[in-house]
Amino acid sequence: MKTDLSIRFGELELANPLVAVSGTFGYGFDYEPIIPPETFGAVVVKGTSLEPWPGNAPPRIVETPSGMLNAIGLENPGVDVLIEEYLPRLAERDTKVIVNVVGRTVDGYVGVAEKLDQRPEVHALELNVSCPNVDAGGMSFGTSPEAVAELIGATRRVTQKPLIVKLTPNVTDITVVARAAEEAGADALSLINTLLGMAIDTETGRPILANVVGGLSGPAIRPVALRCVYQARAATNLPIMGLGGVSSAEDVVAFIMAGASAVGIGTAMFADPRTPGRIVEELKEYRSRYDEWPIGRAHQ
Amino acid sequence: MKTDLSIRFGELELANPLVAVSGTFGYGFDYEPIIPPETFGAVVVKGTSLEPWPGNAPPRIVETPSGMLNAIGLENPGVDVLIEEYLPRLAERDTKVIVNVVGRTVDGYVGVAEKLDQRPEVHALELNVSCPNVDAGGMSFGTSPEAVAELIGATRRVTQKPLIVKLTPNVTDITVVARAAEEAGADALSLINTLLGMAIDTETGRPILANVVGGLSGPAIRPVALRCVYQARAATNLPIMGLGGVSSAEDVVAFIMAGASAVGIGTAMFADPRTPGRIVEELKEYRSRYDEWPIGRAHQ
Amino acid sequence: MSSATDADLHLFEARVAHNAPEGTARRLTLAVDEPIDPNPGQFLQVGRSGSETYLKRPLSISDWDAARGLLELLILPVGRGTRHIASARPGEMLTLLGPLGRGFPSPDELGAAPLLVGGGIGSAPLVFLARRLAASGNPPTTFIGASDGQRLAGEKSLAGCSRRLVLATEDGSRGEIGMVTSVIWEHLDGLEGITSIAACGPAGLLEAVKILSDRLGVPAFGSFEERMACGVGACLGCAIPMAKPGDGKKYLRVCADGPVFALEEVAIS
Amino acid sequence: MSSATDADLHLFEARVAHNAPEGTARRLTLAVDEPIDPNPGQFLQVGRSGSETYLKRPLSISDWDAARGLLELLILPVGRGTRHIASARPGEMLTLLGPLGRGFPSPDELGAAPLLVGGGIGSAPLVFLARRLAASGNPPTTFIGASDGQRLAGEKSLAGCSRRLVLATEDGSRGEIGMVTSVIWEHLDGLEGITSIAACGPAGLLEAVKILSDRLGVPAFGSFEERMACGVGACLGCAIPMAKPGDGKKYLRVCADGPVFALEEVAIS
Ligand SMILES: Cc1cc2nc3c(=O)[nH]c(=O)nc-3n(C[C@H](O)[C@H](O)[C@H](O)COP(=O)(O)OP(=O)(O)OC[C@H]3O[C@@H](n4cnc5c(N)ncnc54)[C@H](O)[C@@H]3O)c2cc1C
Ligand SMILES: Cc1cc2nc3c(=O)[nH]c(=O)nc-3n(C[C@H](O)[C@H](O)[C@H](O)COP(=O)(O)OP(=O)(O)OC[C@H]3O[C@@H](n4cnc5c(N)ncnc54)[C@H](O)[C@@H]3O)c2cc1C
Ligand SMILES: Cc1cc2nc3c(=O)[nH]c(=O)nc-3n(C[C@H](O)[C@H](O)[C@H](O)COP(=O)(O)O)c2cc1C
Ligand SMILES: Cc1cc2nc3c(=O)[nH]c(=O)nc-3n(C[C@H](O)[C@H](O)[C@H](O)COP(=O)(O)O)c2cc1C
Ligand code: FES
Ligand code: FES
Repeated sequence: MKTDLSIRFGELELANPLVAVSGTFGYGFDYEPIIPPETFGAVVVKGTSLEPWPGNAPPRIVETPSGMLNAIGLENPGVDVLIEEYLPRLAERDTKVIVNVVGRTVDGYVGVAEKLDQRPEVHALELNVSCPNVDAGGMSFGTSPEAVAELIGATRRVTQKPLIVKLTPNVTDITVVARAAEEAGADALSLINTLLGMAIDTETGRPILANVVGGLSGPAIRPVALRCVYQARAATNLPIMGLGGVSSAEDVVAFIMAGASAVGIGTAMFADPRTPGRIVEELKEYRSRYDEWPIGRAHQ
Repeated sequence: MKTDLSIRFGELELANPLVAVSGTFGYGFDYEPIIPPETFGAVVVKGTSLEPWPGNAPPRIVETPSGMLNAIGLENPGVDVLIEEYLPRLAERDTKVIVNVVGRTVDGYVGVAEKLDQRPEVHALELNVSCPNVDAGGMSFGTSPEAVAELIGATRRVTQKPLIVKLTPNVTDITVVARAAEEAGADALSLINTLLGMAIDTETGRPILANVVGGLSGPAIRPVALRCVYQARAATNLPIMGLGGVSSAEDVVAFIMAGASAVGIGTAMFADPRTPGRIVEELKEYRSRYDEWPIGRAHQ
Repeated sequence: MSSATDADLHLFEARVAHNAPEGTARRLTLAVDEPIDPNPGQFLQVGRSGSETYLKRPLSISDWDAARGLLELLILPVGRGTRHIASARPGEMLTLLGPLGRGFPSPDELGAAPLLVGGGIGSAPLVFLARRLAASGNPPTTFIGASDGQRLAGEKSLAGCSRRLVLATEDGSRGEIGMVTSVIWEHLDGLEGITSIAACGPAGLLEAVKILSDRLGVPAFGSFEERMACGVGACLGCAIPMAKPGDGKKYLRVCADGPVFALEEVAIS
Repeated sequence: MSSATDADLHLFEARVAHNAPEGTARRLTLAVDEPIDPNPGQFLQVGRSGSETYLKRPLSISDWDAARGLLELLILPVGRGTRHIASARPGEMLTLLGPLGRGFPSPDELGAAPLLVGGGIGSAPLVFLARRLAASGNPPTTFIGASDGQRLAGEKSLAGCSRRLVLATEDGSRGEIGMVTSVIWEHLDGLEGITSIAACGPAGLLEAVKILSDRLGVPAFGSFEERMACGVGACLGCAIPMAKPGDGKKYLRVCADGPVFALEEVAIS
């Protein structure tokens, strides 16, 4: 019985296709021992900026049907603390480490990339050009193909690490941005970040999130995420990390069939922390059905 | 106790804010006697074209977490059948009638509008520039501010009926299209049509929908819909019909607070046909809390 | 386009009186207080609370005892919805919308010697039909088949109200060996004089039945399935291709124009 | 940033042994087989299947009988999640993640004469704390209040393990009349010598307790609430403003850095 779940995601050889997505798994250890970091083929740590960012005022989250809104605002202690406190510990564990990089300016991203370029603990950088919860940077980059291209070019100059670009679904045509990323030299795409949404407290008449709007994640957005992966696969040759609402091994396989060669999971861990372990277990049965992972099979 | 639920939606005086949305309530009678058409302040009939359209091949629908995908492809018998068979019957009932208009070209929309202009049974037209399930027309109009403006201008020339423009959330910035609609002379906005999504059958490796992609509706998309209404309210002065995942009186009030003066319901009727009746009943309690409907209160 | 008269549509709760296995399927008996008057071939949109599924699921009315208000569902648990409904406990309430759609032609129309053909869980609606036919004085000749004996559905009830019941399993574990549609051909002699065919099962079965009906020169009717949302004709989600499209119209609605169609009306895929 | 040691975190199912009303709240007793070792002030993320809610809900461990493995939750049904969990039937299994967060300081740290102040359902975690304090030989002085008698929580258990229990209701339907924080001031004489305050309740109560603790010159700790997703510190969803932000850091996590904070640590809003 074939139970080798390994899969090639661009330059990275992952032990299995499942990836803990940025912002939902901290720095890898909060769920121990229920979800040890080596459960995953790779762990993407929280969005990291050059300086510490305080994040948004509470309330930061709201539950929604089959999902949730978040407006964390990329709270993080900055890249230096990441390097000193979190990376060494994660490097001891048997998984690939990807750092989600954020900035308010191109220089902000470049600064983080520069500091991480020499860190052997880091296997790839994920440029987050898609966070809907910060005023500058984030999504304002990700909706403009030119800005995405410029950012990739500038970051490429300071690092040899694989550059994964995480795109926002909040655009008219995701293939335009995906192609711009490919042409600018990105090594892979990560699809999707959250959908822009909001919630209102009818008692007070006010938006629930202090930030007014937030990012929608969880199973609710899975059909949108799957469509974005499918479209991006058809439009580019870049390897794709598919994510958005993944909650089962079947979802993982669906994303692979849409064109992903790594599949992220986030919000579903909150609903049930047993999910990642269960998925990896169940993926073995799926894997045994195919000679190789059926990447992009839905396009045939 | 105030139980007058009436609300002004642009030029229309609705008996209550709840509207049956296009494509989910047929021509008003399929759910009788459980949901009689007069349950609603207005009924929007299925997207109607100049000639009959056959619609897409099956499968046309897939259930998703807290929602569904549809790719009906705007099957409809054409405006002449609408006028002869369906409008007379609906006109006998105590509700406002809105016709959702579709076309593959500007002329297609204009032709329908022209034929309906003299029909007293029709209280308003809803220009559907946002259907993701047809090759030409539909969403390809709705993602371009210029195309939306042109379409409104051309339709305005042939009809005095109030023109509601139904926008797609599948754009980078909905306020750009909303403002273009306002400047071009639209009387109201309808927000939102479905989100573009897809589903894959992991047994066959194929997209489930024959059309490959479809439109996501239901509670899953409610946070996105609410955000679009809130943004459009801030960007324009047009009256807004808010819709997307509405399933409770509380949802209706949330949309009103975001800026809507009419609130549509569709998919939730499929899940439970008692929902519209229950909402109208429960709205009475909400209504009694306010001197007037708290339209746009979340912006204060 | 609307099929049934308005007053036919009910939305009601019914108590699960029994839930028993029937091979790999479950037979649910519901105690119905609502004044419904279903026809064989009609179905219900069924919901059970606490479900992870969002929409209701279409299930045929497998049997109906009007006098006692007992309604039977025969459910094959294949996915999340059917699994959840099939595990409803006695005493629990299910939410039902229906009766829905156009059922089989009346006993009069099916004539003096109707033939019923069911495959797998497709036999479910045939039980109700056979009971009506028997009550009208013309019990049917019935063939049901499945991959194996565990998947034969409705056998006991069908035996009670058929002139003759032939079983067929592909693995030979019950009845004759082979596909039910092949087995029928071996019984062709005994089928002389049949007046109509009513069938329910997978596409392959319906196709074979169509060929048989052409050969026998009798009208044939089948119950079809498609994914559904509303179940009442409003959403156009359950399209089935027409055999002869025309006038810009290519599809019928399984829920409202069917689920039973004359086999020549629709394209069997 | 991680608080508890890894091995502390458990994900387990527990059977509902009892579910009884306690005023407007419900008291659920769970039979726990898992080898957990919770501290007062810690909480659980609780899930009940068949829920329309997507995330689990944070609930304090209201009481814990380590010997018998009985855990108590005191739940005020305020929304969909708490209503669903509060209506779990005896025999049913709930899914629990925990024990979570940092609880109250140890009995040693709280000193010889601790004062407990609870408001409404906020009294829930104080029961477990009072029991531990009593077991350590220093039963607390306890004040609990609510808008009315039906909303007083944990009274009986608190009476059993407090040196003294004072009740206050705003409508005077039980105990003294007035807000519990006002009633305390009238008892100030009796509070001489107290060594610490542990409180749980709405923001207004915690603010008043902070003023009281300043006046008495004793350390004060409060259990805080915020909407939660993960409950373990991973998502940063449950931010609470720090009293003295610095170094680019403005917020703490209620789930992992709390839910119990020294009242001077955080901005009470
Ligand atoms: C008019 C009608 C009458 C029916 N009567 C019965 C009956 O008496 N007993 C019975 O066991 N089943 C019956 N079915 C089939 C039953 O509705 C489906 O098996 C069920 O909807 C699948 O739902 P699920 O959640 O279990 O599976 P899902 O997880 O939704 O899907 C599992 C599989 O079922 C298929 N499927 C999904 N929805 C439908 C659908 N509406 N119709 C057919 N296939 C579908 C999918 O392609 C998938 O392969 C009937 C269907 C129709 C349309
Ligand atoms: C550490 C901690 C311990 C708690 N202990 C208890 C306890 O022992 N007993 C008890 O009855 N309740 C307790 N709560 C509060 C309880 O978690 C909330 O009442 C519950 O999450 C609300 O969920 P719901 O689905 O019922 O309401 P919803 O429908 O989600 O919301 C109803 C109302 O509750 C508020 N709310 C939503 N989520 C939270 C949250 N996480 N915390 C506070 N308010 C919220 C909303 O603002 C809303 O006004 C605790 C909360 C925390 C953070
Ligand atoms: C609480 C929370 C925090 C997040 N933080 C980040 C982040 O720092 N950087 C980022 O690129 N995406 C972030 N995301 C988005 C997720 O990485 C992911 O794109 C999204 O949640 C969809 O996946 P899911 O549905 O599996 O959660 C966050 C999501 C959540 C729910
Ligand atoms: C089955 C189905 C058919 C639809 N047909 C139309 C249509 O003809 N014209 C249109 O503008 N929108 C159509 N829509 C979109 C709905 O009108 C509505 O915008 C969307 O479903 C979101 O609302 P809901 O979540 O309440 O269903 C359709 C939606 C569904 C589910
Ligand atoms: S299921 Fe809606 S028309 Fe058939
Ligand atoms: S709830 Fe996730 S960090 Fe506290």
